[in-house]
Order: sequence, then C-alpha cells, then structure tokens
Amino acid sequence: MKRILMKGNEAIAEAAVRAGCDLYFGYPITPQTEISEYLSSRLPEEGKVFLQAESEIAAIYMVYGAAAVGKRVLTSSSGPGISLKQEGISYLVSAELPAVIVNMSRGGPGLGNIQPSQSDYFQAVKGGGHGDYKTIVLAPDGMLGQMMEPVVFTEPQFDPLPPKDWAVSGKEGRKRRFIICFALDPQELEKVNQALQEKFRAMERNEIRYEIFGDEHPDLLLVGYGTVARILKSVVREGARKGLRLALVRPITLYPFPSAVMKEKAVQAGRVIDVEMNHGQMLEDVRLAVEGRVPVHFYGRSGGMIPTVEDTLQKVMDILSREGVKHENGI
Amino acid sequence: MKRILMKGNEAIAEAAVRAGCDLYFGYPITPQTEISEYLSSRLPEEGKVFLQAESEIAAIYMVYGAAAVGKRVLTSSSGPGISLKQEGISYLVSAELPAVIVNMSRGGPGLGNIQPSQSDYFQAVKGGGHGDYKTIVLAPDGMLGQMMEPVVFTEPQFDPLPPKDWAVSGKEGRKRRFIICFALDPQELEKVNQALQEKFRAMERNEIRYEIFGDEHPDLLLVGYGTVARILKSVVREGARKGLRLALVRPITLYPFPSAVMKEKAVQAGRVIDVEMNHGQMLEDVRLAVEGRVPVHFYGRSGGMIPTVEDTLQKVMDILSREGVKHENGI
Amino acid sequence: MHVETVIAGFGGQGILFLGRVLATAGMIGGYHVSWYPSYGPEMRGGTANCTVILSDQEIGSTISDHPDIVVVTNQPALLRFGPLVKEEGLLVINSSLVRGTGHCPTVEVLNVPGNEIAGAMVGDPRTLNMVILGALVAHRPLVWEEDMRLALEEILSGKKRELIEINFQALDAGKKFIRERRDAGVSERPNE
Amino acid sequence: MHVETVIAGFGGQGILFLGRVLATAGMIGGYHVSWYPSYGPEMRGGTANCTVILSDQEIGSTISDHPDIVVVTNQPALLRFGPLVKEEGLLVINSSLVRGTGHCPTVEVLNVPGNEIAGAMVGDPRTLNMVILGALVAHRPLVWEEDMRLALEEILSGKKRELIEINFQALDAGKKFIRERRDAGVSERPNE
Amino acid sequence: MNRVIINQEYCKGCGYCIQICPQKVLSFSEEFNTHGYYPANVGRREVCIGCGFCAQVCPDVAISVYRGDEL
Amino acid sequence: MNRVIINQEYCKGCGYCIQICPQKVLSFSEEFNTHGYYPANVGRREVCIGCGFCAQVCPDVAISVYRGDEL
Amino acid sequence: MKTVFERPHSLFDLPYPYCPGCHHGLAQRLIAEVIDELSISDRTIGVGPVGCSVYIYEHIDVDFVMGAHGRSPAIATGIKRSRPGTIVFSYQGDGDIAAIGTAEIIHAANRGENISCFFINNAIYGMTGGQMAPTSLLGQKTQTSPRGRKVQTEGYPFHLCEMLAVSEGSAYIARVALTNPRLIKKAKEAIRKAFLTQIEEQGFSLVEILSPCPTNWRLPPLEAVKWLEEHLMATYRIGEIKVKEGVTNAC
Amino acid sequence: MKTVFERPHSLFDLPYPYCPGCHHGLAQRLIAEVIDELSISDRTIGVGPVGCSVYIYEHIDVDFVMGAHGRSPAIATGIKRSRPGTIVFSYQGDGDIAAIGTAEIIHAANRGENISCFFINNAIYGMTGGQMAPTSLLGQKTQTSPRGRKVQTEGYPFHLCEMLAVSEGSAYIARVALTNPRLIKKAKEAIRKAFLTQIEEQGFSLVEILSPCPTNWRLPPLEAVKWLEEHLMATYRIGEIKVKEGVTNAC
Ligand SMILES: Cc1ncc(C[n+]2csc(CCOP(=O)(O)OP(=O)(O)O)c2C)c(N)n1
Ligand SMILES: Cc1ncc(C[n+]2csc(CCOP(=O)(O)OP(=O)(O)O)c2C)c(N)n1
Ligand code: SF4
Ligand code: SF4
Ligand code: SF4
Ligand code: SF4
Ligand code: SF4
Ligand code: SF4
Ligand SMILES: [Mg+2]
Ligand SMILES: [Mg+2]
Repeated sequence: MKRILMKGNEAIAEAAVRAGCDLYFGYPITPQTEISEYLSSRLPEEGKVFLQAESEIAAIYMVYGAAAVGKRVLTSSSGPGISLKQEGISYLVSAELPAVIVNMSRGGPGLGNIQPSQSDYFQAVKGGGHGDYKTIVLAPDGMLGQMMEPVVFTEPQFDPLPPKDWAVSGKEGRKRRFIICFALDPQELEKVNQALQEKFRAMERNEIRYEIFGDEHPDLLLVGYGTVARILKSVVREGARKGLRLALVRPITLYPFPSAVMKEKAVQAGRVIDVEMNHGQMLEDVRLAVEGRVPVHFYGRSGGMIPTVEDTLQKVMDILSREGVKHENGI
Repeated sequence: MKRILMKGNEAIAEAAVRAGCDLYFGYPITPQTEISEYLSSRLPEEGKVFLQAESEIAAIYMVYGAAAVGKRVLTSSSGPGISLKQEGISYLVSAELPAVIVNMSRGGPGLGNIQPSQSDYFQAVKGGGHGDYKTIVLAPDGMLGQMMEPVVFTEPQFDPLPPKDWAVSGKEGRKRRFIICFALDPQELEKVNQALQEKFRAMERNEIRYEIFGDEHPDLLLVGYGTVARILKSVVREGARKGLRLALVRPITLYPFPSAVMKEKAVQAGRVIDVEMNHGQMLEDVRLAVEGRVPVHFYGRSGGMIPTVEDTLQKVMDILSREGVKHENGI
Repeated sequence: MHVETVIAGFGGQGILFLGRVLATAGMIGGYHVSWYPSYGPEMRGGTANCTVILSDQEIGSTISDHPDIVVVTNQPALLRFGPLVKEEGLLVINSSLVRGTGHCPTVEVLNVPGNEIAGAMVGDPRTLNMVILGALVAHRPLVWEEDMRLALEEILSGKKRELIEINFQALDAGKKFIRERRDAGVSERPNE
Repeated sequence: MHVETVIAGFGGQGILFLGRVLATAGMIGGYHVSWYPSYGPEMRGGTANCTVILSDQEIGSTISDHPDIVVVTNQPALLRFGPLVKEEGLLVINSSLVRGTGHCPTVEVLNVPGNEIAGAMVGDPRTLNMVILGALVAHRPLVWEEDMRLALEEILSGKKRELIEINFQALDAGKKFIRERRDAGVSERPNE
Repeated sequence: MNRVIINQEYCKGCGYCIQICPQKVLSFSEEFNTHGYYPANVGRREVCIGCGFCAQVCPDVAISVYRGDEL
Repeated sequence: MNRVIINQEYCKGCGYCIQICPQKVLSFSEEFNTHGYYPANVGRREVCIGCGFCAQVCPDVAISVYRGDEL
Repeated sequence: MKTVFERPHSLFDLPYPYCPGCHHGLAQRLIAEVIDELSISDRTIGVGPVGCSVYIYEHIDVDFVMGAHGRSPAIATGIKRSRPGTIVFSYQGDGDIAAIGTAEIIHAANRGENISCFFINNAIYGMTGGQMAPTSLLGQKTQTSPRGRKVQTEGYPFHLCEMLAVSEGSAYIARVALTNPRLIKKAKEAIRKAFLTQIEEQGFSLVEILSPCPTNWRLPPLEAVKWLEEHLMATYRIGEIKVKEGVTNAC
Repeated sequence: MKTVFERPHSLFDLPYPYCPGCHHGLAQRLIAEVIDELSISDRTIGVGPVGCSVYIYEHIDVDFVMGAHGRSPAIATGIKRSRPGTIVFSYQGDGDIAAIGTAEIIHAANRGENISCFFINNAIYGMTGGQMAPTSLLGQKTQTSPRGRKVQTEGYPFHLCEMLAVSEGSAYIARVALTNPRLIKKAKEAIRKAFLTQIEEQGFSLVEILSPCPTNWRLPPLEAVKWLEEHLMATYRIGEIKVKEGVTNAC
C-alpha cells in the first residue's frame, strides 16, 4: 500500500473522512489547525459538511446537534479550546450522544504555548466537566500534529452498526423522540447515572488497549504513552544494547486504563518508571494500578520540552543502580 | 455571640463580605443564586462592587481582571457554569492570580438537576482545565446552599499580607508591570511550570486540613467530606451506640489531600469505607493514600440522592461482619 | 430530644415560612436546628416542602426518611408525605383542604381546620401556616411559645414588622383551637 | 543507517520544503523517516527550522539534541544550531549569507554559496533550498538522486507541477558545484 | 347555544379569560382545584357569543369554544 | 537640510515609505539586514522635503524625520 | 357545531407546569398551531433551552433536542446542516438568548442559518427565581438589582432584534406580544412567517415574544399583563423589524 | 532642528515581531502617541488579546494584563470596576473580538462600560495562519474557505461596529484605516476620541482599524494595501459610526 508523507493533523483528518465522518465543526487553534484546513477542502469534496464555528463552545454544541440526528461528527481543538468544551462534553455524555473529539494537546496552563505536551491527561481521563462521567480516551502513538511521517491508509472495515433508534430526524412515520440531558428528580437522575456507570464498566471490560514492548523478563518497567512511548522504545532498545532488561507498557486507551497488565508487568519487573510530558498525571493511574506493590518512579518534562532518550536512559540507569539491579555488563 | 438562622448561600456571601471581598462577578444558576442575590444588595452597601456578568465565562474573566489589580474577588456557580469557567481557572493559575470560586455543586452530568451532589470532585481536585495545575479546594462541613442552620460570625483576623508588588494599577511612580499567562519558549514554560509545582508542593506542606472524629481505636475508618461527613458523624455515633468502633476522617481540604493521616488511620483500623455523593471520585485519592495496605470499600449515591444514616450503617455492619470483626454486643 | 418534622403543602401556603419559624424558635430555645427545603425549578404549582430538625445533639443528616412529625396542608402533600411518618409519629392535617388521613395506621392524627380558623378567627386566610404551627406546638410542645414570638420578631424585622401582630394572632388561634378541643375532651387517637 | 539532520534559516528560504523533499526521498528509498518542524506563532521573521530523521529502524524521538548534520542558510541559524552538531558531524553552510563557521572545532564544514548559485546558475533566487539540498546529497549520499526527483514530483503535484523543472535544475546546480569543487581538489576539512 | 368548556384542572385562575370576555360570561369558581387554584367558571353561558377570545388568551390552553345552535 | 534616518535592523522592506515619498528619496537597499530583509535606504536625501510621510506610514516605526537647515 | 377553539393537534393534552398567567404556554400553543397548519410536524425538530421553557419538549409533539443554556442556535445549526430537509426551531428565554447565548444567536443569524428562533422575553430570569436579565428595564427591581436596574452599573435594556437586523444574514425579525386576541393573531402570523422563511430557505428568522413573568415580577397575572403593556412594550416596540426581500408575504 | 517624526515616548525602542507590511505595529504606535499626548501613561492599563497582537505588552510602556482569546472586554471590565480612575483599553483582532469574544464585546458595550477597545480587522486569523474570520469578505480564499467565502455556507462579513452602534451603551464608534498619512491622521483622531470618551466618562468606545495581513492574504505588502483599499474598505466603510451626544469634539 502506498506510503504518503503526511502531517499528523492531516492524517487524522483524512482518516476521519475515510471512517465516514459526515460533519466537522471546529475553531482554529495551533497546533491542530491543519485538521480544519484539510477538512475544509476535503469534506465538501465528499459532499460532507465543514463549518468553522464562532468559538469552541459553538463547535461542541454543533457537534451535539449533529450527533443528536445520528451523524458521525468530529471536532478538534487544543488546550484552552478543549477547556471551553468541557460543559459540552459533559452534556454529550449525559445525553449519550456519540462524537469524536481530538485534543492535539499543547503546553499549559493558561495560554501556555503551542508545543506538544501531555498535561491535559487529568482533564481527558478524569473528566474536566461536571458530573460523574467518563469518555473513551485514545492516545495514539507518536509525535502527532505538526510532524510528518509516512502514512498508510487501510480500507476501514466496519461491523454493521445497530439501528440508531434514538436519533431525532423529524418524527415522520414513528412516535416522536427526544434527546435530553437532565432528570430533575433525584431518584431519576441517580438511575440515569447508574446506567451510565454500567456503560463505563462495559467500556472497562471491552475497550482496554495497550502495547507491550521489550524484554520478557524486565528489571524495570517503563510506562508512557504517545510521544513519550516512542522515545521509551528507543530507550528500551538503547538499554538492551547496554545490557539493560527493560520493558514498556504503552497504554493506548488512557480510559479505560490497562491497570491489570500494568500491575502484572510491574510486579514482575519489581519497579516502574512512568515518563510523561507533564508533572505527573498518569502517574496516579499507574500508582492506582500498582497498588503500592512496587516502587513507582517518575520522570516528567513540560511546557513543550520533550524527554530525550539520553536523559531518560540516565534516569533508568540511576534507578537500577540505586536499587542495586545488576545488568549483564555489570555496573 | 449571636446565632442567626441563615441559608448556607447567604452565610457564604456574608462571610465573604466580612473577609473583605471587594468585588463579586457571577451568573445565576441554582442552587447558588442566593449568593449573588445577597451580595447584590450587601456589597454596594459597603461601597463594594457587585456585577452580574453576561455569562460564567465573562464572570471568570472579570474576576481575572479584578485579581490582576490586586483586589479580593469572588465568583460562584454550579455544575455547568463551573465547567464553563475551566479555561479561566487554568488562566488564573497560570497568571498566578488569587481568586475565590464557590461551586455549590449539583447533580450532573449535563444539565442534570439542582440537587446537592459531590460529582465535581475530579474537576475541582484534579483540574478540569488544561495544563498541570492545582487549586486549593476546600470542602466545608455540611449541607450547604439551600439549607438553614444557626450561624455565628466571628470577626476575621488577618495576618498582614505581603505587598502586592505584582498587581497592575497604572505605572505611576514605578516601572510598569504586566500579568502574563504564557511563555512561548518551551524552556521558559517548563521553568514557569516548575515554579508552579514548587507552589503546589508548598501548599501540600502548609495547607492540609482535616478533622478526625470518633473512636480512638476504630475497627473501620469512615471517610467522607461535606454533607456526607455530617451523615457519617451520625453513623459513628449511632454505631457507637450499637457497640461499633468507628472513626471518621473528614478531609477539609480536598487538595491538598490529607493522605498521610488517612493512611495512618486506615492502617490502624484495618479497613476503610469511603462514602460520597457520586460514583467514586475521592475514592481514587483514598486508594492512593492507603496504597493497597488495607481494603477500601465504597458507598455512593448520586443525582441528588443523599446517603441515609440507616443505609450507611447497614453497609458498615455488612463490611464488619463480612470481614469478621466482632463488636462489643457481638453480631 | 431529637425531632424531625416535614411540612408540606402548596407553594403559596407559607410552608417554608412555617418551617423557618419553627427552626428559629428551636434555635432561640437552645437546640441544634436545621431547615432544609425541597428546592426544584422555580415554577409555581405542585407541592412545596421542608424538613426541620430540632435536636439536643449535633445534627448529621438534615433530611428525614421517617419524620417524627408530618404536617400536610393539602391533599397531594398527604398522599406523598403521610406514609413516611414514623410508627407512632404525629400527622398534622389541615383538615380544611384535606379529606381523609391517608393510610397511616399507627400514627397519631391531629386535624386542624386551618383555612377556616385563619379566615374566620384571624381574618386573613394567608395566616393558615401560623394557625397550624400554633396548633402543632400547643399539642406537642416542641418549642416554647415565647421563642416562637421571638422568632417571628427576628424573621419579620425591617419592612415586614407590621406583619408580626397578625402572625401572633394566628399562632394564638391555633393554640386556642387545641385548648378548646382538649377542654371539650376530644383526644387524638391513632387513625383507626 | 540513522541520520538526524536539522535544517535552519529564514522563514522565507524554503527550509521546511527542503526538509520535506529530503524526508520524502528517504521514504521513497525505503527508510523510516520523520520530519518535525519547529512551529511557533505564525509571525514571519526569525528563524525557521525542521528536523529530518532517516533511519533503518523505527524512529523514537523525532527531535534531535545532537544532529549528525546541520544545514544553516543564514547567520542566526548558524549561531543557534551550529554548536549542536555532533562531534565529527557535518555542518552545511549557505556561505552566500553566512560569515564564519561558528565554534564547532571537530566538525566537517561544507560551504555552499547557495544564493549565488541559485541566482546565477538557476536564475531563480528562490531555489536556494534545492541548491543546498543538491549539494548536501552530492557530498553525503543520504538518499538516491532519483528518489529526490520522485519526491519533488510527489510533493509538487497538481497546480504546482510547473515548479518541478526549476527545482530539478537547482538540485543539479548544487550537485554540479560539489562535483566541480571535488574535481578541483578542494576537500572539506574540520574547521581549524 | 354556544359552548365554552373550561378544564378545571388545567386552569390556574389567572383571570385573563374573565377579563377579556366581552359578555362577562366567566367568573372565578368558589372552589379550588387539586392544585389549589380557583379556576374560572362558565357562569352566564347563555350570553356567550362564541367569540373565542377567552380561549385565545388562556395561557394554559384550558378552554375550548364551540359555536352552534344545535345544543 | 532635512534628515531622514532609517533603522536598518527594524526595517522589513515593506516598501510603504518608498511608495509614499513624494520626492522619491527612498529606495531599497541592495544588502539584506540580519533578519534577511532588504531595508529601505535614504538615497536622494538632498531632495527630501521633510514631510514625514515615510515615517507616518512605516509600520515598523523604523524611520525618524527631522527638518532644519542647520545640517 | 362549529369549533371556535380547540387545543392544537401537536400540543399534547397535558397541563403546563408554568405559573398562573405565564405566557410560555400560550407561545408554545401558537407554535403548535402553526406547525399543524403548515403540516410540518413530521419533519420538525425543536431545540429546547434551559429556562422555564425547558419543559417545551414535553408539550409539543415533534422530535426534540434539549441542550445547554444559551447554545440552542449552535445545536440547531448542527441539526440543520446534518439534515437540511428538516424544519428546525429553537425556543429560548431572554437570559438564554441575550446573555449567555449572545455569540451563538448573533453568529447563527450572521451565517444566515436557515432556522427559526422563538425568543421569550420576560425581562427576567424566570427559572432561577427572578434575577436581572439583559432585557430588564431601567429601574426594574429584581433579585440581583434590588435597587432597580441602573444605567451606571448594569447598562441598558438589550435590543436583540435590532442588533440582529443589522446582520445581512437575518431574513425575518419580528417582535410580538400576546396580551390580547388581536396581538395574539399578529404574533401567530409572525411565527408563521418565521417558519415560512425557513421553509422557503430565505435564511435566519426570529420572533421575540414579550411575555409576563408574574411570579418574578411579583405581580398578579392581570397586573403583570398591564405592566407588560405599559412598560415592556414601551421599551421594546412590537412589529416587524426586518423583512428581507424575498421573504413571503403570504400568511 | 525640528523633529518631524520620532518614536513616541511610550513605545519601547524594540523591533516589532510582525510580518513586513503588517499594520499591527502602526496601530500600536498611534495608541502610544495618543497615550503620550494625553499624558495618561501613568494611569493606563492595557488588556492584551490572543492573536498576533499578543506582543503588544512588550511594546507599549504601560501596565498590561494579558488574558484569554476573546475575553479582553470582560477582563477590562474587571479592572475598570476595580479601579475606576484608571484608563483601560483592550486591543483585539477580528477573530478575538468578532468570533469567540462576541458576547463579551457586545455586553461590555451594552453596559456602557467605560473602556476603549481597539479592534484590528484584518479579515483573517493572522496568528494561527490564515483561517477565515467573521470579517472575511465574500469570495475571500483562506485556509478554511479554500474555495472562497460563500454566503450559503459561511454567511456574511460581520459588521461589528454597526451592531454595537445599536446599543445605547456605546458612546463612540469609528472605523479607520492606515493606508496613507491622511487616513493615519484621522485614525489617530479617532483613537484620541476613544480615549477622551473614556476620560470624560461618556461610556464605551471602540475604534475598528482595517489592517492588512500580507502573509495570510498571500500578497506582498504594497499589493495587500491596495486590496485593503479596494475590497476591505468597500465592505467596511470607514468613518465615525456613532458619536453619542456629550462625546467631546475636541481633538
Ligand atoms: C451554563 C448555565 N448557566 C446557568 C444556568 C442556570 N439557568 C437555568 S435557566 C437560566 C435562565 C433563565 O432565564 P431565561 O432564559 O430568561 O428563561 P425564563 O426562565 O425566564 O423563561 C439560568 C441562568 C444553567 N442551567 N446553565
Ligand atoms: C480559546 C482559544 N481558542 C483559539 C485560540 C487560538 N488562536 C490564537 S490567536 C487566534 C485568532 C487570531 O486572529 P485575530 O484575532 O483576528 O488576530 P490576528 O492574529 O489576525 O491579529 C486564535 C484562534 C486560542 N489561543 N484560544
Ligand atoms: S367565547 Fe367569547 S363570549 Fe363566550 S365566554 Fe369566551 S370570551 Fe366570553
Ligand atoms: S385564562 Fe385559562 S388559566 Fe386563566 S383563568 Fe381563564 S381558564 Fe383559567
Ligand atoms: S520626509 Fe517626505 S520627502 Fe523626506 S523621505 Fe520622507 S516621505 Fe520623502
Ligand atoms: S515603511 Fe518602514 S519597514 Fe517599510 S520599507 Fe520603509 S522603513 Fe522599511
Ligand atoms: S417563573 Fe416566570 S417564566 Fe417561569 S413559569 Fe413562572 S411566570 Fe413563567
Ligand atoms: S500574520 Fe498577518 S496579522 Fe500576523 S503579524 Fe503577520 S501580517 Fe500581521
Ligand atoms: Mg426570561
Ligand atoms: Mg485577524
């Protein structure tokens, strides 16, 4: 299949088109604007809808409207823009409307900067909006957004979807339907919430994804996602060259989090280092997974700084030597 | 000192006035509108400023402006409105501007309802906005907002504050100042972030508050805050009457979280039940504190449902008998 | 002492005010007290209700699953809250507007024709709430009479001062009703 | 093979394009490749730069602390990126605009008077970037010449087709410069 | 005769219909309904001209009006 | 003589001043500055009338203009 | 026997939850009548706001989407762009549309979004218990303007219609009141025109409906209506504010 | 020797980070000049936006508060209400003020907030690389309207000034351009009037400054200015749009 050199933003946009995206609503913000730009010419080509909204809030509620009629709909933003969408995200979950939101995350807090970062983990995974809710959070491999890499598009295979017997469309030929996002009676709302919790439990059963890489009998487990995972793979390889036994667990879904495998691997390795491009957010989920069974170390960079292979490897060796683990070449 | 029967919302508003609140900006939302209403007549009486903003977003940025000139400024909201403020909260932290935000929390997600709830814990404690940041989160005792109880106002005692040598005011007689919320260079932004982390560490050293209540040698540790803590006190008392040895740790600050005391008490008791008016949010911090040393049970209600003393006590007894703990009267 | 009271009726009947007077009187009398309204969207119609707890201990939960006393001033309130009264609790009914006593077998029932008393004896139908409160406290002395008066003075300070007197009269009218009935030998019994 | 190249210069010099052609050629040649721009706010002026990695292994980090090759097309770029080149790495300098070689003792330096070649030989000063690339690849065969041509055809498809030819010419001019110099016996040496 | 029907359970006693009726057909009931409102009542139905004004202004859509001699 | 001073490092060669000058005093430099721009140059300074138009339109505030015979 | 007035077909036979004298119910009845008369109930989608009108979805028999406070025009845009064949309307209060939702309504109008908006202006926040709205009158006492709205601190009553009329995207803008049968008839015509503007794809339409909130104005219903006629209608002139060329005159 | 032109005192002697030919720098210079001439630099507080103008705080020598995209009018309100004695101005791009910040600017104007806003309309999102703005012209090709802005999908060029003029709270509204010395002089007068309106506590003032974005219009500076004069000025008429009674005429 043909490899094309493409920016991550464009690859995401093209993938959305191929996956049947019907509408896109968004508001410009670096470093994800190419998603809009690409779709502004690509979607109309396919007879689909591109609309630049007046704000991120308008965009998320346009998404809400399109989702309510059962369309496949996408929005994207970054940092401040994603914060502005938090109310809307809470509403989407409450109304049980499906939608895809891309956060090409950047340095925060505040206006911060436009360099890559992972400091929106809590917001995405714990739920930055109000109420008890969760959304499936995917963390794709790599330095997305502005970077180009060869990309291969496979034809997407869809399982047939269940009929959207909840979508509104005008009641023609059926009883009318409505989409709501509230239940004024506490007993009612608790039931709604319990049903949501059921759904989240089902996600936790069915949607966990991760990748394991490296030594089968590691002395240290590395944990990282996205861009960091790429670097950690180099660290594992580089480490192996130096005789270090390292393995990586890369969560692909941040929620639901691959806690079980994380714990298993961590216990096997005896120690963990979690590396993030923030000051320690996934760290909490790693610690929750590991339940105090082994020490969890942390190395974080932020503000757009990216951990280097060199520095990370140094941290790794420090930990191993501090904890008295000998590697093949002896330290 | 005179006891006055007052709604929680009004008591908060009056307390703010007595603590020197200079300005209030807010947007109506149940169940906290009485804060606005009270201050709309009370603040002008004191020569201070009340302004109803056109939205929660406008309100939080009016707060930002007032804080930038060094004023004591307050806003309040609930559920959806607090979600809309997330961008602004991230900006306030980034610009290191002090402000007080009241979330009289209600049932979510979505429009939810207007009954009391604790389902915004993650949002408040982990940071619902973008970027690595924390804010001090206080969880006052009790069924706030709509409820009336006798209130006593003490004269607030202030330590003298350091000069606000960062506030803008017009540069008269000094070099000009500015408040910024960004650092385009990654190295710069990382430094900014590290300085913020230092501040958070200082909060963790200095600001932790909690209350311990109940048996000195408990067989089960109860954990709960706010409204739930009130109920748990009744459970502890009621339990004692039945010969159960129960204790409560009530976090007063949710961030910084009283992890150390929680762990100590939990290990002493051998088991924990965390009770919340949500589906398990503080639960993560309790589990992080306890580090897998003892089992952590959970009982949660949501959507405005409030755990009753009766039901909670039943859960408590179930746990004790399941785990084979005998109480004085024997079970 | 620990008494949980739920008061329920139409929005316009002064239900929340009744609760507030009771709670304030309790506070003045030295009790721990709490007052908790059911608050919904502000639309009128439907029932209003609140829970008042008077206790000599710190109050935990401020809602009540099984109140010691339920006061109902209209029919829908009886249907909804009547069944919740504790066994051997007290059910106060505004018998002007409520027919029957619901299905509450082991409960003491106090029927007070509130609207009639307020209209005929006090001369202002809006004082129904104080008539009922007067009757309740005359029947079951939860708070001191004097403290209710102090409570009214505290709550109705400022521009509303002029309303104090008529509220006093209504409290008295309620009390009088109970006294007279007692003198006449009518005793309340669990609903047969 | 694993070569990390940083290319830096003015915003308008076609720096990002240079990197893209190199990366695309590498991809066509079967390498793992990545292209990573420094992206700031869109204001012009100041320097632009990108990192291209060609590797026969999966690429981990796509930024480079110590690149094997640094290409600089203006003075500020030399000051900022020159010092980062790996020991014994290669520093390619657009000598039309850059004076000196910075402080990079153990580095091989390739001076290419890009603007002059682009202006005089190609006849279009905007082709500076391809001149430099042609020279670089002639000196250090990172990718096949043929693959660079394919890359240009792929990138400049559609409306920009007409630009392909002149870019070919510029690549050739760069190559020719190196060949001629080599034939003339000039060899690059570490900066003394 | 014309016919005006007021749903006593929908009516909230706002009085709009009573005020608008050109014939003074309507008046407040003495009895309140289950929601506690004193609903409007078709008192002097014989003078009703079937103009429908009462129904038009009723915010609670509590009134139906029919014109005709059959009844 | 009037004096026009152009800060060559501030100038970005937009050409506004060159176009507006009623006297055609200004022209582009042949040399670029450290930012890579070809800045404006005060070529025919002797014909400058000191109107200040060039400075007024310069978006980069790169020009100062002084009028006087002393120089 | 001839029916002079009966509940419209598209209005469920349910009691309204509104306060005595509130015009929310009346406005909703008119919308239902127009939906009936234009026979569009099968392809209409309503978008509900937050405010007392939140209950509209329980009363009008069409598909409904309930969203967030102020964002109905964005939601309606999402729906209409997804299914251009549907008739999409929003129903919003003054707090909803003229405060928190200002940007959404203005940009929907400016895009010429082919939707219809019904805006219930009762000069107050009804649902939350009577706070000042952008449309509150000068001097009006509310829960958050206890001394009356003052220009110096709270600014001026907000004229949304006049502002939207500036935008080229708006096709039909009218302000109506429902205080007597004659005005009710006019209001219904305006609602009808708004829907027709949409059906004929002329662009954005909006009808502002002046409405009493007896509860929060603290006036008995009949007095509230009088206050509306005397004060609200003096600040907010009723009538057609903009009828873009091409908008049908047929009623 | 007489100084015909020198950098104003309140403008730091620093190179601007803007693209060649961009008028952001020119607009900021005029603001600095007016601040100098009115001798208000000691009591002025600027509020910066997000957009290319984010750098303004590095260039004008007054106290500055940098906030979030679109929210400057709210921030300015917070400042002004806290310290009514200060002179508060915001400086905002068209994306900032006319898209995401629509509600904030409209309500600041409607409150008659005593602040001055300077609105750089370059009909595009400059900083993020050339996406369509609400003020982009019909037919204008941008990164997100690659086939040119179309009424059917993207609606009409947005006339913020005309909309704000509807509100009773706005006291002084003008639109200017900076393409020649005569217009620059007029623009400076408008900026001066805006500040004076504030100093004399007449209410809200705003000056829209039409500005080229050569980079994202993809035109060399001189052609960009021509395009501005021919097209932008045709859609957006320059001149004083509203001068409320009481606003000073002194310049
Ligand atoms: C984001 C958000 N902010 C505030 C609220 C609270 N709220 C509910 S309805 C309402 C306004 C009601 O006023 P209006 O729109 O005028 O409608 P009315 O009730 O008067 O018909 C408000 C502020 C909310 N639900 N969501
Ligand atoms: C909440 C939020 N959304 C989006 C952005 C990204 N952003 C930065 S500047 C800008 C707009 C720039 O356009 P404009 O306001 O017209 O200013 P210009 O650069 O053209 O002067 C945008 C969308 C942001 N920083 N914050
Ligand atoms: S139909 Fe006309 S006359 Fe008859 S009751 Fe109604 S308003 Fe009166
Ligand atoms: S108008 Fe309707 S609600 Fe009002 S009194 Fe008449 S019937 Fe009742
Ligand atoms: S001052 Fe006038 S004449 Fe002199 S160079 Fe400038 S524009 Fe030309
Ligand atoms: S106007 Fe200014 S920036 Fe432009 S060419 Fe002249 S001096 Fe240079
Ligand atoms: S509060 Fe006002 S708007 Fe809401 S239902 Fe009652 S009268 Fe109508
Ligand atoms: S991108 Fe446009 S607005 Fe921004 S500095 Fe460059 S020319 Fe000016
Ligand atoms: Mg309203
Ligand atoms: Mg712009």
